[in-house]
Amino acid sequence: MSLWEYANPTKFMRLSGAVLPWVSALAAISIVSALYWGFFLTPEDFKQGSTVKIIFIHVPAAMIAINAWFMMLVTSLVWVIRRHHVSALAARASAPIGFVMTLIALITGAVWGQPMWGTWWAWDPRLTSFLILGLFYLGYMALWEAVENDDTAADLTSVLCLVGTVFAILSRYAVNFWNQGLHQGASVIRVDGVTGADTAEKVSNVYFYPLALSMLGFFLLFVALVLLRTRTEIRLRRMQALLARERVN
Amino acid sequence: MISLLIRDLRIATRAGGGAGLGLAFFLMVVILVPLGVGPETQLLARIAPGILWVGALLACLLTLDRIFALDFEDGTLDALVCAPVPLSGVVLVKSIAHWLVTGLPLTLISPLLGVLLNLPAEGYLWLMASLLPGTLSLSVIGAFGAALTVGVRRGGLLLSLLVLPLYVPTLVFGAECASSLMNFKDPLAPFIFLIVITLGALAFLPMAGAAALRANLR
Amino acid sequence: MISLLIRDLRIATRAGGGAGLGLAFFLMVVILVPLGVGPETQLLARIAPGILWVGALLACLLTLDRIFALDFEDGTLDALVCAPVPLSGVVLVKSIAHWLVTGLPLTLISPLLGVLLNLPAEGYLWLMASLLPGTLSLSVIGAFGAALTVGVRRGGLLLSLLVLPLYVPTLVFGAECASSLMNFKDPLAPFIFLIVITLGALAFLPMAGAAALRANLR
Amino acid sequence: MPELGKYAFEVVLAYGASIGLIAVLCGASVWRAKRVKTALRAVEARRDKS
Amino acid sequence: MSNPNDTSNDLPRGGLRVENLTCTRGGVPVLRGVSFKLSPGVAVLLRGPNGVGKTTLLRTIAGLQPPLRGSIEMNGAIAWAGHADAIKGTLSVSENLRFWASVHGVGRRGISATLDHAIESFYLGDLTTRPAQSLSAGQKRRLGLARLCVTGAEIWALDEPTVSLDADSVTLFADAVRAHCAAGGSALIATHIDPGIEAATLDLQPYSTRGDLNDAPSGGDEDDDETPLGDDVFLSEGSL
Amino acid sequence: MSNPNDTSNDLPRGGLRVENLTCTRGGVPVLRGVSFKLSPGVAVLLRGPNGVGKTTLLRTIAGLQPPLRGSIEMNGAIAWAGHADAIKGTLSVSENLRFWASVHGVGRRGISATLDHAIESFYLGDLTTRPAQSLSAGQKRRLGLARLCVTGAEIWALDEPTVSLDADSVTLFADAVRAHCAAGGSALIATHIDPGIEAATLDLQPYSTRGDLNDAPSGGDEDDDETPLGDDVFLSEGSL
Ligand code: HEM
Ligand SMILES: Nc1ncnc2c1ncn2[C@@H]1O[C@H](COP(=O)(O)OP(=O)(O)OP(=O)(O)O)[C@@H](O)[C@H]1O
Ligand SMILES: Nc1ncnc2c1ncn2[C@@H]1O[C@H](COP(=O)(O)OP(=O)(O)OP(=O)(O)O)[C@@H](O)[C@H]1O
Ligand SMILES: [Mg+2]
Ligand SMILES: [Mg+2]
Repeated sequence: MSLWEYANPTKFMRLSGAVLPWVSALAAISIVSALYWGFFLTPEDFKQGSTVKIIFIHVPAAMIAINAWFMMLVTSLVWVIRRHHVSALAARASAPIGFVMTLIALITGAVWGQPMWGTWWAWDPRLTSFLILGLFYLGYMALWEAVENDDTAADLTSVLCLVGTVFAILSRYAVNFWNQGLHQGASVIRVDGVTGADTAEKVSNVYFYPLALSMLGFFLLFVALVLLRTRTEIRLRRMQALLARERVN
Repeated sequence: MISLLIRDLRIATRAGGGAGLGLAFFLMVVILVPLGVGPETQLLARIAPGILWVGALLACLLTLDRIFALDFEDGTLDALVCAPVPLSGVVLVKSIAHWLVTGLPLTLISPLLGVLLNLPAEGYLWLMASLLPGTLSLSVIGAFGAALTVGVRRGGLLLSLLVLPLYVPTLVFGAECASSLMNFKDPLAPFIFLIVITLGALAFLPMAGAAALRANLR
Repeated sequence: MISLLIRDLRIATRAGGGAGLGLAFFLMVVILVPLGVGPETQLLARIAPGILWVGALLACLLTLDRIFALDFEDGTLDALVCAPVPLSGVVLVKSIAHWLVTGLPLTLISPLLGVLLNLPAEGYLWLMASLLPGTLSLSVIGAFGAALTVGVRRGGLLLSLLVLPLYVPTLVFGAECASSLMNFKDPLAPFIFLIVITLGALAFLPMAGAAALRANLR
Repeated sequence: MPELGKYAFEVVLAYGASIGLIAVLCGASVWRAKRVKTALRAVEARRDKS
Repeated sequence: MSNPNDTSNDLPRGGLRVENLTCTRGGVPVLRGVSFKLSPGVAVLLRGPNGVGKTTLLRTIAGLQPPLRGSIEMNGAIAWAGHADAIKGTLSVSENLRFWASVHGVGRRGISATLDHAIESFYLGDLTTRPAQSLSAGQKRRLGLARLCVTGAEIWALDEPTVSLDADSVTLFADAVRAHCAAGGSALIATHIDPGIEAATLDLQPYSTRGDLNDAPSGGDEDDDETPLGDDVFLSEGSL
Repeated sequence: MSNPNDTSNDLPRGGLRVENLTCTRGGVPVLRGVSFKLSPGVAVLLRGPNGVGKTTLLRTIAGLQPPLRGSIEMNGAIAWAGHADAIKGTLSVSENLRFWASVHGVGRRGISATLDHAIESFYLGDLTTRPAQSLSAGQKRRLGLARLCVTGAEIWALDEPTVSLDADSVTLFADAVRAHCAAGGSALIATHIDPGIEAATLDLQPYSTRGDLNDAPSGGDEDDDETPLGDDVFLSEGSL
């Protein structure tokens, strides 16, 4: 049995229905425990004070925000090449999640930047390219909403996703180029120091384990949400198809 | 193909066709910014290349929806799809027509508007040099966006939303190139990137645009 | 009249209706300017109120052609002229609907975008205070311009040309008001002018717009 | 509540906003899933009857 | 309001009198000295070859453009339906009708009865919740005609109403016009085909000096002693 | 290019064969299992009540949308004329025609003869220099039909071509179709009225499983063993 059979909505619904409760439960457990650990049980950093605790949300959210786009890219390609509806719907389902994660990364970053850099926002290359990623998500979702025929919308958003990926990489590069040589003192203060070499191994591990758990939790949450939302999209399409047939007969 | 180009240019230059309106908009952004920001010469000179590039980008953006929407509404696009011409060629020709009507005149007039913003003399050459290929890539990228939104009624603003992030690399390299001499940097590197982006866009985006058009005509 | 307002809001919030797109455009102008001008915090803070006002103005401008053009194309305007409702009331209601969909959300989100441009803390209050009546007058003036250009196919850019000069007083007083605290000036005087302009526009422009619509329907 | 020092506001704000956003996302997803599910049930029941 | 001349006390309610009308299109006079009268309960078919000026005449009568010369008097409200249907694609069929009903002053209570009647007349029952953009050409046109029923106007000015309609729908349309006339309304209908209504015919001749209404008196010759208006100012005899 | 299946060697030039076609509109199948054949020199009228799917069928055949199931084979180029005329208002009548001729590959030398023929066929001689936006509804439609003559396509797919045309113009249109068929072309015409052409009729039934062409064999039942496409994927039995 080939992998593609899961592109059949019925099969997908059966499998995802079985998996979903477990994934959700695991996601809930790991996120709650990771954030509890991170918020209550980690010490303050000697340089950054308690703000270092933001890392347990900021980094996983940023990671998921990027990976959600990557998943959209893959599922869009599957739709373009093999025209499996579930694939297109999964892409549609993951966009809002990616967008919210981008938003979270931006907000936590901004809140973190206020004490660290003395400003809510700086035009640092990494922040800027994230902002642009957020715009890509917005445009992608707006296009899905605006086109009424679902197959057409799937085609268009897939093309947009492919072209958009190229341009997102280009703009990441461009933005790096653009802010080069400014050497804002602020952007030098990275927390790499915390997990990196110039602090003691011991301290690093204190932050590393809850961070890893949190990343796992966010990843599971992403999977659970994608499954749930894809199931909803499939049901919606089925309902539209049934209603249409009702009208016909 | 040539006849399509000629027709597009002819329509654009007829009454209500929109040639020159991009130009006028460009002019007005450049006038509005001093009104909003205040009249200090120093400040204006600093931001001049950036504002000129943003103005050019917006002027281009505003005229994009004309590329396909009119042809879609009156059935011309349907007929062109049935005609024995490659659709990606149609997209390419139409984006070039858009550039000839919008980007090119805008580039030619930019030194004049630089004066309004107190752009120092050494900035003019690279401003124009960056706008020339830059606006072409804006037109090509924009035509792709216009093809994506052609089925959406009055999709002008959705179009802006889709196209603006795609414009970021062009804008960054273009503005960087235009302002580099003023900042004592080398304008060549961003210029080369600009050329590469333009050529890449010319090579691949018409195909993507044709695919989008086909999907939209269903 | 109320039913017209409800219908307009409903259409705007349906798929492809364009609510929120003005907002998105505003956001993007604010992002583009630093990309063009460069990332220096100091410089950006200086020009922030001006850029925010220009961005609000452009976002408003871009959505103007939706006010009447769609209704003109599908014959709704013809039918409304024949209906027993005063045409100037129609113009007024439609401009208010435009403001509710564009200007109001834009005002509410402006502090957030102020953060992006490193606007100093003391600027926020008067920025919002000036945008609130300011965007309303932009909508009303814009509706008049849209009525003038409704017969022209894809007149979006011609519309911009006509309306921009009319926007100048609003922009000048609005930006003045928003930036006055930063420049240690009194924000009250320009604010009062802004209010006067808004009230005047509300009182007289709907009538002028109705006359323009009638002429265009010939 | 742990001792958060002078950055208490920032840390709590970051956690609060993020958890709030995630809650909204999950809530909206679940709510929409429920609604669509019941709606589909109704349509399927109608089909099965006829 | 849109028809400055609609307070004429010698006309019965639903009546329309056009006298010696000259209409222009794009500055060019296309019809000269058209005169006819429309009584309540009467439908008149406007006929004539392509380009003779039917659309122009109807728009003038509906008050959408001013006449170059001549007078239009009517007693009652006029409803106009042109090639465009005044329908919003993103609203559903019933939302569209409800909007037009409330614009034409149908109150809260009367509205559902009015809508039901219109929907029934044009057999739109199955489509009420569909967004209008998903209708076929003929279905959309039926919706556009149903709009007329909710306006409550006495005089209907219709430009090629049967375009895209199949035979059954044309019958529905004819029934609606008949019901409208029976209720004391009147209708002026430009068409190229026979909609199957018992109606007088107003034949417009190309560039005619007057229309010939085959069973109504068409009075008045073109009189040139009025002040010239519009582009006629530039058409005086002799050389300049 | 737009019709992937147009290389079938058993069809004569100008022939069209549609087999077991299922078309969708807005994701909804509106026609099932339509089969018919069009030979060179033959015109077929497509009939059926409003909303049955005539427009959808023609767009599918013209290659503007993919069929859900079934095959379309043709030998020759196809020209499509829908409700919109593909005419630019700011260009003059002859500029419009010249553009379409050159897009369809009519060379420098052939072009003026082609244009003259089209202009004459639809009696546009007086209007050649007029901008198309100043034409009346019927005149514009004549121009839209004249466009067909300059494409040189063998197969015409026309959606309600006689809308807005007066009786004389309908005759012009019928003559043009007859000339096209006499020259070995074929035509498929959706219409609600009788255009006066000697033609077979393809009657589409509402939601029929197949169309009945009254004088051509219509073969093939719906076969469900193909891969489901479109929204059919979501129509499995049971509940999700
Ligand atoms: C709005 C502001 C910010 C945004 C949009 C942002 C965005 C990002 C992104 C995209 C990543 C990469 C994640 C990955 O590659 O997996 C990241 C990582 C990280 N950010 Fe931020 N960030 C912001 C502000 C900050 C601030 C103010 C700090 C601390 C002073 C910070 C500290 C970190 C750390 C420690 C990492 C992970 C380690 C690394 O990849 O180097 N961020 N952020
Ligand atoms: N802008 C213009 N300039 C000059 N002539 C014009 C202009 N617009 C329209 N005309 C002409 O005015 C005449 C009347 O047009 P009108 O649309 O009223 O005709 P109609 O009787 O409705 O025809 P149809 O049956 O084709 O709809 C036509 O001959 C048309 O060519
Ligand atoms: N987006 C959509 N969703 C659902 N149904 C649709 C959609 N668009 C069209 N339809 C339906 O598809 C059917 C076929 O429409 P089509 O335009 O092909 O009909 P037609 O035979 O051309 O009718 P007419 O004679 O009125 O032009 C109609 O019943 C229409 O209501
Ligand atoms: Mg007409
Ligand atoms: Mg049709």
